Amino acid sequence: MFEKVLIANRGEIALRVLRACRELGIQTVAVHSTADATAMHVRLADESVCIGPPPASESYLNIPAIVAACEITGADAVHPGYGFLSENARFAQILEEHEIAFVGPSAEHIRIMGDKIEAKQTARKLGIPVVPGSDGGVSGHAEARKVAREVGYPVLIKAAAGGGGRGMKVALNEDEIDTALSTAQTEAKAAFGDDAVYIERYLAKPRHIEIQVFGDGQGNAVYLGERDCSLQRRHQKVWEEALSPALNAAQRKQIGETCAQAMAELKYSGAGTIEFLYEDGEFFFIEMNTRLQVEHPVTEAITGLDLVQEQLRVAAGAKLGFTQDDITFHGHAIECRINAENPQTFVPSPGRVVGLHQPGGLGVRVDSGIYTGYSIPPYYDSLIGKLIVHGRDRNECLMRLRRALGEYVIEGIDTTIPLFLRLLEQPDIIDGEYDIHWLEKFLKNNAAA
Amino acid sequence: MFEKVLIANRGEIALRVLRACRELGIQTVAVHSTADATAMHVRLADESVCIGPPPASESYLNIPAIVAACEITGADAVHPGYGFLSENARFAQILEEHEIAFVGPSAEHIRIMGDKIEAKQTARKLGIPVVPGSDGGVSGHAEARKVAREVGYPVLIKAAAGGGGRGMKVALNEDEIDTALSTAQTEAKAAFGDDAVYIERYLAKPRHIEIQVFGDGQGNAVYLGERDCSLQRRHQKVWEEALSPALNAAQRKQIGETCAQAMAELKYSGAGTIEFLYEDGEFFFIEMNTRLQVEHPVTEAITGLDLVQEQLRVAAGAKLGFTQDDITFHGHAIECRINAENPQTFVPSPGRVVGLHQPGGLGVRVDSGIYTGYSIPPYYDSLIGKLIVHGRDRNECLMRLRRALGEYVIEGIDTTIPLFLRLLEQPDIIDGEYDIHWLEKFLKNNAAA
Amino acid sequence: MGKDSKTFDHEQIRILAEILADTGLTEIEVEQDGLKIRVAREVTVSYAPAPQHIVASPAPAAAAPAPEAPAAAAPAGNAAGTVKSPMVGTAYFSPSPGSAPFVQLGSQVKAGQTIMIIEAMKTMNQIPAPHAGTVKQILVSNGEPVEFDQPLMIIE
Amino acid sequence: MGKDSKTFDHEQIRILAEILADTGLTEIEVEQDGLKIRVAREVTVSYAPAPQHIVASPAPAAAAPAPEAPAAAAPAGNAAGTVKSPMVGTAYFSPSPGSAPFVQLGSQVKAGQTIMIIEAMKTMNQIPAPHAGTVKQILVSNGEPVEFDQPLMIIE
Repeated sequence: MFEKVLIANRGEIALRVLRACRELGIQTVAVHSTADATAMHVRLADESVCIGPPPASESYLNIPAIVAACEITGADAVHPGYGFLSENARFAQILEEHEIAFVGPSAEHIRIMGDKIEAKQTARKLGIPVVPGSDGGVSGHAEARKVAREVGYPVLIKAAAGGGGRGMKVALNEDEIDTALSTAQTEAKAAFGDDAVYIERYLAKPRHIEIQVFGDGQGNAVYLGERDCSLQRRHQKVWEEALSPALNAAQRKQIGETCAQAMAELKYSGAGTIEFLYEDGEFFFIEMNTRLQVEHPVTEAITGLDLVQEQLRVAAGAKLGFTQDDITFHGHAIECRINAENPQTFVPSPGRVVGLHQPGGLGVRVDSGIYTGYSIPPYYDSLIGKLIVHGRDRNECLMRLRRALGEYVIEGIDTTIPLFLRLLEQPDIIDGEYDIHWLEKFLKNNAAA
Repeated sequence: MFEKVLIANRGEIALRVLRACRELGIQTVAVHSTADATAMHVRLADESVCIGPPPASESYLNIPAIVAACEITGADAVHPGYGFLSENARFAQILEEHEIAFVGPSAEHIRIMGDKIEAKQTARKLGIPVVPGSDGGVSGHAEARKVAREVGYPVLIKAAAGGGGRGMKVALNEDEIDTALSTAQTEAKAAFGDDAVYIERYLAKPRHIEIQVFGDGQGNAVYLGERDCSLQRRHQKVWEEALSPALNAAQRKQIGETCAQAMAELKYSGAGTIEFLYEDGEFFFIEMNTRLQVEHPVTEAITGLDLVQEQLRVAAGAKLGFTQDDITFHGHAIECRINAENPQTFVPSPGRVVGLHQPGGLGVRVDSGIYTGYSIPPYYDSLIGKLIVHGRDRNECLMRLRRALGEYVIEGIDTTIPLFLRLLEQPDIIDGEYDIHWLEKFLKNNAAA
Repeated sequence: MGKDSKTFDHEQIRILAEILADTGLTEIEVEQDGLKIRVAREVTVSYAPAPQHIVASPAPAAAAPAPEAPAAAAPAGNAAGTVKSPMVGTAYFSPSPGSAPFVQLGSQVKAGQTIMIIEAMKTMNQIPAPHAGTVKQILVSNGEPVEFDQPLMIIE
Repeated sequence: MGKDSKTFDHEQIRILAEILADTGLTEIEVEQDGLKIRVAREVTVSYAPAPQHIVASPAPAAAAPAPEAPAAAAPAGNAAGTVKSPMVGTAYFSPSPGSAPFVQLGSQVKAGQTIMIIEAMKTMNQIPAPHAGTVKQILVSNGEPVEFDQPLMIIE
């Protein structure tokens, strides 16, 4: 096992990784920008190194600084968390060259899955169901029309290098295809410096369901059930649950085994998530995230596994310590992302936390790096904590979630806690009847309230 | 199910009960002394009623005030927590007469188990192994000598009405029996107003192992595994774990089935704990607690059950929702009792909590009613919180416990947190090799440190 | 001020700090004969988890608003002539429905005279006036549930 | 102030600070005979979870004490002539082991002149003097790991 792990991230996920290391007896190095000198994980780490000024490009994305921090501390592995350098193939490559372990898959797997077109081709090759669409990039208007006709309207035009909803356009019929193509190309160029786009079937009311997979890079891989992350605002997940209220056991087993088999064949190493749109019983591959997800705790709650510990074990060369038969799903779990944002307008609300009381008791987990007196810096995303609640069934989980949210006190800043309390009053949420558009519609309809 | 439950307790257990009620959609009434007006559970309850001044005898033990509080709020059930009126047969009786449900067993079962001698006779009748000893009270010196010879030295002389170590004397041989008897009788008289004592085998290095049982009063009963509570100071439990490091599966099954069968035969209703001393593979009944225990969360952690919810369901007339076959034990759990006490001298440390940060993350549960700015009143016991940690095995649990204790910050008062960090460094604790005398010896040997 | 440290009364500051803690104040400023002392404390009390998200029940028995009552009625509660409830129960102004009340606003009462009844566990408990005087204020309604220590009446 | 500022009784301030700590106050202000002293403390900072129970590693690379360094070296760090590290790495005083150092205490330097090397990722990065002046203080040791923004030297 590793002696000392450098945590190349910040916020709640840095603390999450630190906890796993500590529980495995591994020393920790926290790297941080000048804005994060007082962060919880920095205070708790065995060592810390300031790597740059507040802008992430000069600190958390600064590869030379992070490698230098490994050198001066003697860290033998880096855990990248999520975001930042977690899916940067070059970073994984450089660490390898410096003989520092990267807690994640191989640079090659990161690269393949980081390219939307190659990812889709690979998925199809591995037997993972993909959404019907162009096999590769589409550039001309004539080609776009031809592909769209084959795929069937409505279609979606997406930037090949994209993410976060930028460079995405829907064409409901052939009249709209020319404008949609041009707009998508222009946006893609502006946002990613690359106007390559592709076309696929547009799904009207899909759910976002993702399969957690785990491999050891030695040909063993398992699936750890799915997460339903359909409740999104501007393509940002807000609420995640496991298992999905929409799937039955047979569907779960089928898509899960397909994904696990694919990962075994790929010799994938570590944690990964294969994201799907799900509509009318069919799964359509969106992308694969080659890292830990924000919402991994709901999977931990229903499986009893510690995914970060498993990541560290596998990265250190161990084989998977369990087989598919060892995995059973217990009860139901929901995660709410607590953001420092106005719950109505979603305007970020950085500032000092003057009062804090986090919920406790049976079935309640809080992952958060904030503390009384902590100032949330304005430079990074607004996620300040995650409330994860587990119950024996979905109903108990919902009741417990309401109870826990009612105990949560964060003073001095706005948070999204009131939004979740409102969601818990909605029959659709209680019944698990929602798709990826539900939340946007709800917010639009209730904007005045 | 009940509409409104009155919580006749204070502190963390009142909050525990409130959480269970809320998760079942039951309204709550908090009753409190004037010293507890700002307690967390009072703030969170749907209604609250001040029932008396700080002394427990005039508030939390004040039966007329609590019944009157039920009357003015219309509560249809009372949860007594632990301590206070939880094992008061008269209270259960009075509630019954007022047609208010008591969340606990029948008054008759409370009464039987509240009398040490009758409890032991009942246990023996039900097939539960008891420590060899006098069948009833012993009064004369001649009788004491005769009984002690039959039982075999060393023997323990205990007050029939006793508890908490008062009225207990050991006689190692016949020379000591006369003095021991007289002293025990005098102490028993002084402490409990009753000089009745009995004699039993004295065990040199036993463990305290207790079986959690649960019945529905309709002839169904299960056992929920054991808890090892051997780490005690002055007969007060300090650290509890489930399952016990000392038992194997066969022993667990045997004693568990014996207890469950006894409870089914007794038609026992609700949660109960049968406490044993365990030495060299043998169990010896000590007493039965006819209520929820402080340490119930470790059982919840390994079984996935919510014991307070189950208490409420059964008290409302439901049958047990599970059979013995539905119960499986997952992983290992440890509870540390966080007391407001100096960790070296154990002098109580009431006062204001000026800073508070409770640990979080995977496998960590905190049950505590304190908050930043809360003043711990000097009138009640010093338990201010419980840290419960769960892991896939005992080693993971110990590592996680150390991690969580290291994150715990309580400022303004002394707590026993440093004691637990010291315990985690002891090879005997790491190996699970301790008996009921271990902690006292450790504290004596390390007093100077 | 000079260098004489005795001119600085440290004991006074500590006493003020104690008062601050006892009373829950956040600031005390005292000025006398050219000496001015100010002590302050940051309000940690406001960090307490107010049940902001919990919808209180519609108080069928009027007990729900009670937690706030002591605060709201604080001036009355602290007044010299306040009579507080010695028990939990339901307050009644007259011995039986329809009969005349024991006392009314403005009544002259003698010490020991029954001023109210509190019913608890089907028992009628007579509440005596702790001192003689005039009924200045009645702080509860007939038939209202009362808590321990809740101000009932002011007799001055 | 009226009085000679040298009569300023620092001991009084220390005593007030002690009272502040003992009592948990956040502010004390005393005014007497034209002298006014105010001491204050931010309380919320102390609520931060100090890693009190975590045994820090023995700092093999000297990086562990770093979090405190900025605070301890604050006066130096804030001084006008402070040169701070633009990167993470290992500081070296001379171009190669055994050769003469770029600068020494008391050296006169020109703006742009190399004063140190920081090695990061096997690359030697020359650190130029940001301004001309005299080397008044060297705040790191040869071969010491340095963080971003860590004060290296004072040139005035």
